[in-house]
Amino acid sequence: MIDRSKNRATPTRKDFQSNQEVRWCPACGDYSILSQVQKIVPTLGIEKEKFVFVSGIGCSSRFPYYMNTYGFHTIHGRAPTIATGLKVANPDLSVWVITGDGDALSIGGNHLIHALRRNMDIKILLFNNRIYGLTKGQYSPTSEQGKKTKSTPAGSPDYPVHPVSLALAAEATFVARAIDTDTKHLAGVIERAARHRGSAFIEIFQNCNIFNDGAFDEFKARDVRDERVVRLEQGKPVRFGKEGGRGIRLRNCTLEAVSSGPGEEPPDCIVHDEKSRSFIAYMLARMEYPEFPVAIGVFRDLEKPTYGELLDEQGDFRIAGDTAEALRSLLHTGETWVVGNE
Amino acid sequence: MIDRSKNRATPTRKDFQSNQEVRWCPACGDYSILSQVQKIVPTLGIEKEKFVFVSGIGCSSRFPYYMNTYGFHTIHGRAPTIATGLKVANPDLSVWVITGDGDALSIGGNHLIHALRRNMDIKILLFNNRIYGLTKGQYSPTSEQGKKTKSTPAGSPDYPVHPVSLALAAEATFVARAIDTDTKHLAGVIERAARHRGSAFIEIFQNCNIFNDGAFDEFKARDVRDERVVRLEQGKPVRFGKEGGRGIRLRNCTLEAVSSGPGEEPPDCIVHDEKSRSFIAYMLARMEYPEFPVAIGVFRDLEKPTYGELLDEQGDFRIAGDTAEALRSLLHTGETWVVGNE
Amino acid sequence: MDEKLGRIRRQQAAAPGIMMAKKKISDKPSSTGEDRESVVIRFAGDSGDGMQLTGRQFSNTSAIAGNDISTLPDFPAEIRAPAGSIPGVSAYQIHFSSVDILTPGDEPEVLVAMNPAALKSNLHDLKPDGRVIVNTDAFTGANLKKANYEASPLDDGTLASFQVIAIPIATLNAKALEGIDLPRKEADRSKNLWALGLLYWLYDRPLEPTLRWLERKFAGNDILIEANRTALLAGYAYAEASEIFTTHFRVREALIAPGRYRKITGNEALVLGCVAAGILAKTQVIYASYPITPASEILHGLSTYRRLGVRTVQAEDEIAAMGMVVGAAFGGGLAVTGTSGPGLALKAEAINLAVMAELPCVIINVQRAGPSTGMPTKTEQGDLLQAVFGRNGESPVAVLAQSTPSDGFDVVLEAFRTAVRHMVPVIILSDGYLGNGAEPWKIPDIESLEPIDMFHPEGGGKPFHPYERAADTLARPWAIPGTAGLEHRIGGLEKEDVTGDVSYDPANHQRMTDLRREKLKKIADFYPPVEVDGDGEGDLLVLSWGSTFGAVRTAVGKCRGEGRSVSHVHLRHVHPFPNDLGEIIGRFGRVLIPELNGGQLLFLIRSAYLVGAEGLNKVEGRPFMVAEVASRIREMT
Amino acid sequence: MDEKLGRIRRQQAAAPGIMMAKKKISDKPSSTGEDRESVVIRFAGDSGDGMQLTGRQFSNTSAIAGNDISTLPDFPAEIRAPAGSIPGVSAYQIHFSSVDILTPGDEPEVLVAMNPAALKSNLHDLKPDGRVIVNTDAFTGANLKKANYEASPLDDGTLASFQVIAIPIATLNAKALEGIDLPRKEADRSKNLWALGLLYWLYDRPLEPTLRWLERKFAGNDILIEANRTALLAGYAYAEASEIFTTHFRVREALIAPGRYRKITGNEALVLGCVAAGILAKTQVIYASYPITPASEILHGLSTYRRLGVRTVQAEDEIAAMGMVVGAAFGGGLAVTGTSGPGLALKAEAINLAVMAELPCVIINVQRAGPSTGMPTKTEQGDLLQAVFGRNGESPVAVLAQSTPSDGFDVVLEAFRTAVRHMVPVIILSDGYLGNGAEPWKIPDIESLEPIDMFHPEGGGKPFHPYERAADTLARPWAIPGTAGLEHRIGGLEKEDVTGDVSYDPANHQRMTDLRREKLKKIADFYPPVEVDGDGEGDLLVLSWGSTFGAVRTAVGKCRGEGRSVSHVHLRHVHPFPNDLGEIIGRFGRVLIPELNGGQLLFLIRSAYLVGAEGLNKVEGRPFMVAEVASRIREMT
Ligand SMILES: Cc1ncc(C[n+]2csc(CCOP(=O)(O)OP(=O)(O)O)c2C)c(N)n1
Ligand SMILES: Cc1ncc(C[n+]2csc(CCOP(=O)(O)OP(=O)(O)O)c2C)c(N)n1
Ligand code: SF4
Ligand code: SF4
Ligand SMILES: [Mg+2]
Ligand SMILES: [Mg+2]
Repeated sequence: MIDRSKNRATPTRKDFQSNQEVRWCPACGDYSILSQVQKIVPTLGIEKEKFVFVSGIGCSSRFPYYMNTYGFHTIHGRAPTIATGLKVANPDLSVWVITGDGDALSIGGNHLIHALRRNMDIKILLFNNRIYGLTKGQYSPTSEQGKKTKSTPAGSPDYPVHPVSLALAAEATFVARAIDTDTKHLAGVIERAARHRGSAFIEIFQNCNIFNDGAFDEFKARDVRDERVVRLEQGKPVRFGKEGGRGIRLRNCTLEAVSSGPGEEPPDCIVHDEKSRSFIAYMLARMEYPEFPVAIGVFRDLEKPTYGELLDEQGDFRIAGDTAEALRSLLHTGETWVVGNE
Repeated sequence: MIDRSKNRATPTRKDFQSNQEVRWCPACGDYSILSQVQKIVPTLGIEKEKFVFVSGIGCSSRFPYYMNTYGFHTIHGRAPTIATGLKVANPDLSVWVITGDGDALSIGGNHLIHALRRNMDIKILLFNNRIYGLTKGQYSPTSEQGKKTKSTPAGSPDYPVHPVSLALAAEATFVARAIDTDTKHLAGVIERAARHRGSAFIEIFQNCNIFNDGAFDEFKARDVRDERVVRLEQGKPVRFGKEGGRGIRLRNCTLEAVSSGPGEEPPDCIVHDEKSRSFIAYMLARMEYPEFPVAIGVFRDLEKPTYGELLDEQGDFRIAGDTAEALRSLLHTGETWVVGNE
Repeated sequence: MDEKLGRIRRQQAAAPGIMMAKKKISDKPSSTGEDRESVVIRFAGDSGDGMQLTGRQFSNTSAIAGNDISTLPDFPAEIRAPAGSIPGVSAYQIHFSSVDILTPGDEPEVLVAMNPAALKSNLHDLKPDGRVIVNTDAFTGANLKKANYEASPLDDGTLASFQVIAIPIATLNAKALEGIDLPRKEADRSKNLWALGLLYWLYDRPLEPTLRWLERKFAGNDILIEANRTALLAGYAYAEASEIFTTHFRVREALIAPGRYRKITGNEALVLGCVAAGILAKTQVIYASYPITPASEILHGLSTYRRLGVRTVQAEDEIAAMGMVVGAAFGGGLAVTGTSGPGLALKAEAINLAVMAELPCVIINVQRAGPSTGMPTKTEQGDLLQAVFGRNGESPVAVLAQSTPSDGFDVVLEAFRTAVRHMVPVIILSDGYLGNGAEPWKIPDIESLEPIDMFHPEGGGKPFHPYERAADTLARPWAIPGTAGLEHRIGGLEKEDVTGDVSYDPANHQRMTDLRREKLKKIADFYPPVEVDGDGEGDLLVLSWGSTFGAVRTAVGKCRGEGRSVSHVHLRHVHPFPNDLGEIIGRFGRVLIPELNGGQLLFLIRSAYLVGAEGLNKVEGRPFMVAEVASRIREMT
Repeated sequence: MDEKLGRIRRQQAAAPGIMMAKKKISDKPSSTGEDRESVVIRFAGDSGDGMQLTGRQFSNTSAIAGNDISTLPDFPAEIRAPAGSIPGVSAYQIHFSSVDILTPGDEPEVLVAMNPAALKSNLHDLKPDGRVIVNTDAFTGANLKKANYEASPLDDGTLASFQVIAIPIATLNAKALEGIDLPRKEADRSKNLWALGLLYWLYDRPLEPTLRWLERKFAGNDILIEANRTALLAGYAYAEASEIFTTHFRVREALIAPGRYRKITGNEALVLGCVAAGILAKTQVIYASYPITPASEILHGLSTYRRLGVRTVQAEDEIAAMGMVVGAAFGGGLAVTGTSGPGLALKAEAINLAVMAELPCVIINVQRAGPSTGMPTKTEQGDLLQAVFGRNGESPVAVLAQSTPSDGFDVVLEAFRTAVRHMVPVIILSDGYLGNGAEPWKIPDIESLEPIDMFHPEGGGKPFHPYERAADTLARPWAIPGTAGLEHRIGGLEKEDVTGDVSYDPANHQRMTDLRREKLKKIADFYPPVEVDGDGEGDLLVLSWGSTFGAVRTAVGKCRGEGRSVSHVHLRHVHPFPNDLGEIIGRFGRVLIPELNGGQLLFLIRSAYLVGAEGLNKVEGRPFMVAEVASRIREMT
C-alpha cells in the first residue's frame, strides 16, 4: 500500500517536529510518547507527507499539532471514523489515531470496536491515564471503581473497562500495551504496530501528573518494575523478576505466578504466542498487580486481509479512463427507450 | 429491590399478553421468544406493573407492544441508556431491554458495553438474526464476512463481532446464549437472567425467515442439533453428542473436541464453571460449527454489587422529610453573610 | 401497437413467443377504444400480494409506451404486519398521461383492491363514481374482521356510489394455471399478474415489456415464467372475453422531447448523480451511510458501482458515516452520505467539524415524517430548519432541495460542484415521496455534462497557508495528505485566519465567523437567475421548495388557466436564498408558501424579507393534492 | 472597619490572631482614603500563578464587605499551556461597587500582571491612564520571549500612557517568608497572596475573610497557613509602608436589599436550583451528564448532593446522558442533563424522543463559542436556533434563557415547573460567561418557594389513555411504571390521539402535530406579563435575552439617563415568545437586538412579528461591554 519508491533523503526525527509550541503540562507522560513516535516514524521508509495523525479531543488529542506532517484534530470520540474515511479515500496513506481513555472508550467506544473489527489499516494509540485530563479531572472508563474525582466525590460506582480485553474481543489483529516511561520498549511496540498490516491497537499507560499522578507507579516505578512488570516476547516463556526467576503458568484454567529456585528456570511457564487464537492473551492482559505482574508487549499479532484489501478484491477501484464511456455505461444501462429519433 | 410483598393473585401468561396485534412476519423467530418471556415473567413473583420492557428500533424492538405491562419503544441503539435512567430513577422496577444485532452492536454497541460494565440491574435480550430485518436486509455486525446483502452485493468486507465475547470483555456479570426454537432451554436461560442480580445479557439466535432464513439451521436443526450444540451446565463436564459421548477439553491452551468409546465418558472434559473469572468462557463461547459444536447456556454468572447497590451505599437516597429544613440546609450552607437585619 | 412503432423503438426486439401470445389474444375483435388524456389508477392489496411489483410493471410499461408517468408507492410501515390487516396494506398509484404531468394524481379513477383491508384504507381516495375492482375471493369473514368491517362492503351499500367490478380473481387465476405443475399456494402468488393483465386490457397497454421482464426475472425457472405469463394473459383475456368492461381506454403517447429515456425514482437519480460526479471529477466517490428508511436504497444502489469508482461503507451508525465522510473529504475524495431525519440529527456534530475544517462534502437527507421515529415510511418536509440551523454556534452550510425524482441527478451534481468550489458541506433535502416516486427521465446528453473541477495545490517553495482564501469564492485550498510540502494540521478549534493555526483571539474569531458567513453568501453569486413560472409580477406568488414542485406547478398552471394572476417560483436553493428572490417577491401582492410541514420555508422567508407570506401547511405524511393547492390559490386570487 | 459592623454582621467572629495581625499593621496611620462609587480591577498571570483563586478571594471579600460585585474569570483554553506563554495566561476581573451593578465592568482601572504574557494579553483592555502593577521578577529574557516581546515593555515606552507600578513581587514575598520552613519554590507559590494583600490595602478591603479562608483551606498544615498569611500581610504592609500609592480608595457598601447573601456563579445557581426542585417536588432528581466545558461544574456540584435526593450519573456520552434523562422521566423522576453546544447537537435525537413521548425533562446548555469545538472556554450565544430548531420534524420544545449568574436558581425551577405542567422537554440556555461569572445572591425566603406539583395518576377501574390531555395545559397524564392498572406502552412512532397506540393515519398525524404545537403555545399562557424597563413606548426598544442582560440593562439605563427615549425588554422566554411581546414591540419606533451571535433572536423576532429589527452582533468569545451597547443606542436615538 505504502509507496516507498521515491528517492528522497530519509527524513529525520527533527523533520517530524512541528513549529507548534507543545502545550502539555510539564512532565506529562504525553511528551515521552510524542518523542518515541517522532523517533520511530522516520525509520519506516514512508515519506513524511504520507503520514496523517488523526485525533479526537482530550489532552492527548493535541498530538497531531506537534507532528510536522498531516494532522486532523477532530471531535470527541470520532477519530476512528475520520481515520477510516481517510484511509478508504486514500489507501496510500499511513493513518494513525491518537486518543485518550475517555475519547476512545467512553464516547468513542463503539467506533473503536468497529474500526478494529474491520481490520482497517490504521494504528491506534490509546493514551490511558485513567482520568479525563482536558476537562480537569473526572473519572474515566478505566478509572478504578471507588475512585474519588470531581464528578464522583463519594467514589465512582462504575467497574472499569479493560482496554486490551475490549480490543481483543473486538477481533483486533494487533493488540499491545506499553508504558510511557519505558521508552525503549514503547518505541519497539510502536514500530511493530506501524509495520503491522491491518488495525493495530496499543494501550499506553500514561501518567497525568496533574489529575491522576502516579496512577501506575505501583508497578512501573524504576525500582520495582522488574518484579512487577512482565514483558511478553514472542515464542519465549513468560518470565519476569530478577534474572527471570519468576514466571506465569496455567493451572486448572487459571494463571498462576511461580518462582524458581536460585539460578533455575521457573517451571512450566506459558510460552507466549502472539499468533494464537486462543484466549490466553486475555488472561495475560488481565493480570493485575499485586496478584500478578502487569504484562506489557504484544498480546496478539495476526495476519488477516485488511478492509482495504478485501474491498480491492471486489473490483477495480480506479476510474475507467474515458469519461464519456463511463458515463454512457452508467446512464444507458438497464431498461431505456427512445422517443423520436435519437 | 423488587417488592414481592403485596398480596394479589399471581399473574398468568395471559395477563402479559397485550391487546396489540403482533406484527412480525409469520414464522419469525421473534414469536417464540415472546412466548417464552410471557411464560417466565409471571413465575418470578414480581407484580405485573413492576415490569418495564424497553427496546430500541428493529423488528425485535416491537416486542414491548406485545407485553401487557409498561413498555417503551425508544430510538435506535439507545435502549440501554433509557433503561439505565429508568432504573436509576425507579430502582424497584424489573427493567428489560429488547434489542437486535444492529440495534445493540452497530449503533448501540457503546451503550451496551457501558450498561454491562456498570452492572446495572437490567436484563438484556439480544435477538441475533445476523441481519437488519426492519430496514429490509442489510448485513449486520454479526453477519458472516463475505455475506451478500442489499448493501453488499459483492459480499461484506467486515469481520463479524462476537456478541458473547464483547459482553464478557465488557465485564458483564451474567452472559448466556440460547436458541429461539429450543424453547425449553431458552425459557430456563431467561429465568436465570431474570433472577440474576445485576446486568444480564442473553444472545438469542433468532431466525429471520424473510431476509436471512436458516442462518442457524446448520447446527440448530432438530436432526443435527444433538451433535452440533453443546449445552453448558454448571459444575458438569462439557459434553454433547448422542448420550454425551463427545466432549471438550483443553490442550496446550486451546480447546479440542474429543469422543469416547461406546458407553464411556469422553476423557478430561472441561468442567463448566460459570463462577470462574478465567477466560475459558471466552473459548467456549467462540466455538463454531463445523470445527466445534456451538455452546448454549450460561457462560458466566458472577456476583458483584450492582450499580444501584453501590450508589445506595453512598448515602441515603430518600429525601429528608422536612422540605423547609432541606432547603435551609441546601441554601444556607457555605459562606453567607447578612445585609441589614435578617 | 403498430402505429406506435414509428415513434417508439424498443431496445430489445420482442421475443417471438410473446408476439404469438399477443396475437392469439387479439384474434377476437377488440372492443371499442376511448381516448383519454390522463389516467390515475391505484393497486392495493396485502404486503404479500406483490402490489409494488404490479405497480412498477404498469408504470414501466406505460413509460415505454410513451406516456408521461408519475407514481406514488405507499408501502406499509416498517414491520410486516399480519396478512390481511390494515397496517399490512401496500398500494401503488400511477398517473400516466399523453401530456406533461408532474404529480401522481389526486384521485384514482380505478382502485384494484385485492382484499378488504386494501379496500378499507384506500377507498376514500377514489374519485366519486370511480371503478373498484375487487378480488371477491379475499372477502372472507376472517379478512373482513381484520379490516374492521362489520358486514361485507360488497353488500351493504358502502360502494353504492362507485362502479363495482367484483371478480373472484384468485379462483380464476387458479383455474387458468391448472395445467401448470405448481402447488396452489404458489400458483396463488401470481394473482397480481392476473389483475395486471386485466388492467392492461382496460388501458390498452402492451404486454411485451412485462413478458420480457418475467423472462429475465425468473430466468432458469421455466415453471414460474410460465405461471406468471399465463396469469397475465388470463387476466387480459378475461377482460376482453367477459365483457365486464364495455370499453377500453387509450392514453396516447405524450409529446415529450425526443431522446433516450429511462424510468427513474428519486433515490435512483441520486445514485446516478453521485456516480456521475465521480466520473466527471475523475476521482473516487466515497459514500458512507447507515441504513435508514427511506434512504437505504441510495446505499444499495451505490454499492453496485464499484467498477465506476464508488466505494461504499456501511458504517456502524450515522455519526460514524459522517465522520468517514469528513475523513474522506480530507483525503481528497468526493465524499457523500445519505440518511433521513433522525440520522441528520446525529450527524450534526460531525457536519459542524466539516464547517470548521472547511471541507467539501454532501449530505443527502431523504426526509420522512417526524418528530422522532415518527412515521418512517411516510413523506414530509420537516427537516428544513434542522438542516439550516441544527448545529451549535454560527454554522453556515448550503442547503439544496430536490424537486422531482429525476432532479436527483442534477441536484447531486450541483451539490458536489458547490461543495468543491466553496469548500463547504452541502445538504440536499429530498423526501420519501421523491425517493420512492418514479418518472420517465430523459437521459442527459453525455457531452453536456461539464467536468467537476477538483483543484488540489501542489507543494511549492513558499510556505503553505491552509486558510488563505480565493477571492471569488472565499474557498480555502484543498491540499490533500500525501502531497509533499503542504503538510498542515486542521481541526475543530477556531482557526487563525490565513495560517489555520489554533487561535483564541477575539478579533480573529469575529473575522472567521464573518468569513464563513460571507463564503456561504458567495455561493448565491453562482446561481442562475430565479425562474418565475407565469408573469413576473401580479397578485399572488406561490413559493415552494422540494417535492411539492409537481402539485404546486400543476395547481398554479390550472389557476392561471382560469385567468387568475398567479405565478410560481420553485426554490432549488433554500440556503442561502438567491440574490434576486427578495426583489421578485416584492413584485407580488401576496405570497403563498405551501409546504408539507408546519411552515418552515415560510419562517425563513418572513424573516429574510419581512414579507407577510402565508402558509399552506399539511402534515399528514403524504404529498399535496393538486386540488388542495389550487383551492387555496383560488381563495387568495 | 468598625463603622461597617453595624450593617454587616459576619457569620463567624474573626479569630483573635487575625485581629491582632490587622492591628499590628494598622499601627501606622493610614494614608488618606478616597471614596469611589465603583471599581473594576483585573488580576492576570500564568495558569500556575493562582489568579482564579486570587480573584475569587477579592470578590468574596468585597461581597462580604457589602459591595455589589460582578466577576469575569477568563481562564486559558483547555490545555495547560507552557508556563509563561500567552495561551497559558489566566485572568480574573472584578467589578465591585457601592451601587447596583450588572456587569463585570468594561475596562479595569488596575491590571495586576504577574508576568509578561499576562501583560501582553490584557493590557489592551486597561483604561487609559490606568494602573499596571507588574511583578518585575518575571520580566526575564526568557519570559519576554515567550510573550513575543522583543524588548521589555517596562522600558520601551509601551506603558507610557499608564501608571506603572513595578514591584519585584516574588523577591519581596520570598524575603517576607524567609523565617518559614518552606523550599523557595513552594514559598513562591504564595506570591499571589502578596499581590492580593497589596490590592486589599489599595481598596481598603478587610483581611479577615481571606485569613479565615486560609485556615479552612490549609487546615492541618500550619506551615502553609503561616506562609500564605504572611504573604498576604506582607503585601498589605508593603503598600502601606512603601508609599508607592499616595492614596487608597474606599468603595462603600451598596444599598442592597437586606437579607442573607451568598456569592454564586451561574453554574452553582443551576446546581442549587436543581436540588431545590427535587426538594420542592418531594422526589428524586436525576442528573445524567457527560463532562464538557463549561458545563462540567454542574455535574461536580450536583454529585455532592446525594443526601438531598440527587442521583448523578456520569454517562458514557451525551446521547447516553439524554437517554438516561428520558428513561428517568418515564420513571417519574425530575430528570435533567447539562451540556454545551456540541453536546446539545448529540442529544437532539433523544430530546426528540421526549417530544414524541411527551415526557418532562430539562436540558441545560451552557453555551460556548462555536461552531464545532470552537473556543471551548469562551462565551457565546450561538445555540439559540439549534435549541429551537435542531431536531428532525416538527419538534416543539420550550426554551428558557438564564440572564444572570444567580438567575440560574429561578430558571431551573421554572423549567421544571413548565416541563412537569405541560409534559415537555425544556431547554435552558446559559453560557460560559454566566456559568463562571459570580455575583452576590440574596438567598430566597424558604417559605416563598412554592412546591412543584407532581401529579401521577393512580390506576382506577376505567381504561387508561396515556394520550388523553388536560384542557388547560394539553398535558398528557404522567403515569409511572410500577402503578398497577395503568400499564401502557409509549415510543417514538407517531401516537394515536388519546389511546397512544401507534398510528399511521394521515389525519391523526396532522392532529397530533397540531396538538404538540398547541401545547407549546399554551405554555405562554402561564408567563407573567413582559416587563418593560423604561417607558412602555418610545423611539427605541432594546430587546435582549440571556447573559447580555447586565450590559444591556446598564447601557439602556445610562442612555435613558442622557434623556434618550429608549426602553429595554429582556426575554426569559425565548420559545414560545410571550403573548404580549408583539404588542409591546409595536409601541416602539425601532428595535435593536444585541446578541453574542450572528443574529439569532433577531431572526426569530423578524419572522414572528415582521418587524425590521436591527442587530448588534458580536462573536468574539466575550461579553458585550456596556459602552458598545450604549454607543449603538446613541447612534439610533
Ligand atoms: C461532544 C463532546 N463532549 C464532551 C467534550 C469534553 N471533553 C473533551 S476531552 C474529554 C475527555 C478527555 O479525556 P481523555 O479522552 O481520557 O483524554 P485526556 O485529556 O485524559 O488525554 C471530554 C469529556 C467534548 N469536547 N465534546
Ligand atoms: C438513528 C436511526 N438510524 C437508522 C434507523 C433505521 N433502522 C431501524 S432498525 C435498523 C436495524 C435493524 O436491525 P436489528 O437491530 O438487527 O433488528 P432486527 O430488525 O433485525 O430485529 C435500522 C438501521 C433508525 N430507525 N434510526
Ligand atoms: S492535565 Fe494531565 S494529561 Fe493533560 S497535559 Fe496535564 S498532565 Fe498531561
Ligand atoms: S423481517 Fe425477519 S426479523 Fe423481521 S419480522 Fe420478518 S422474519 Fe422477523
Ligand atoms: Mg484520559
Ligand atoms: Mg437483526
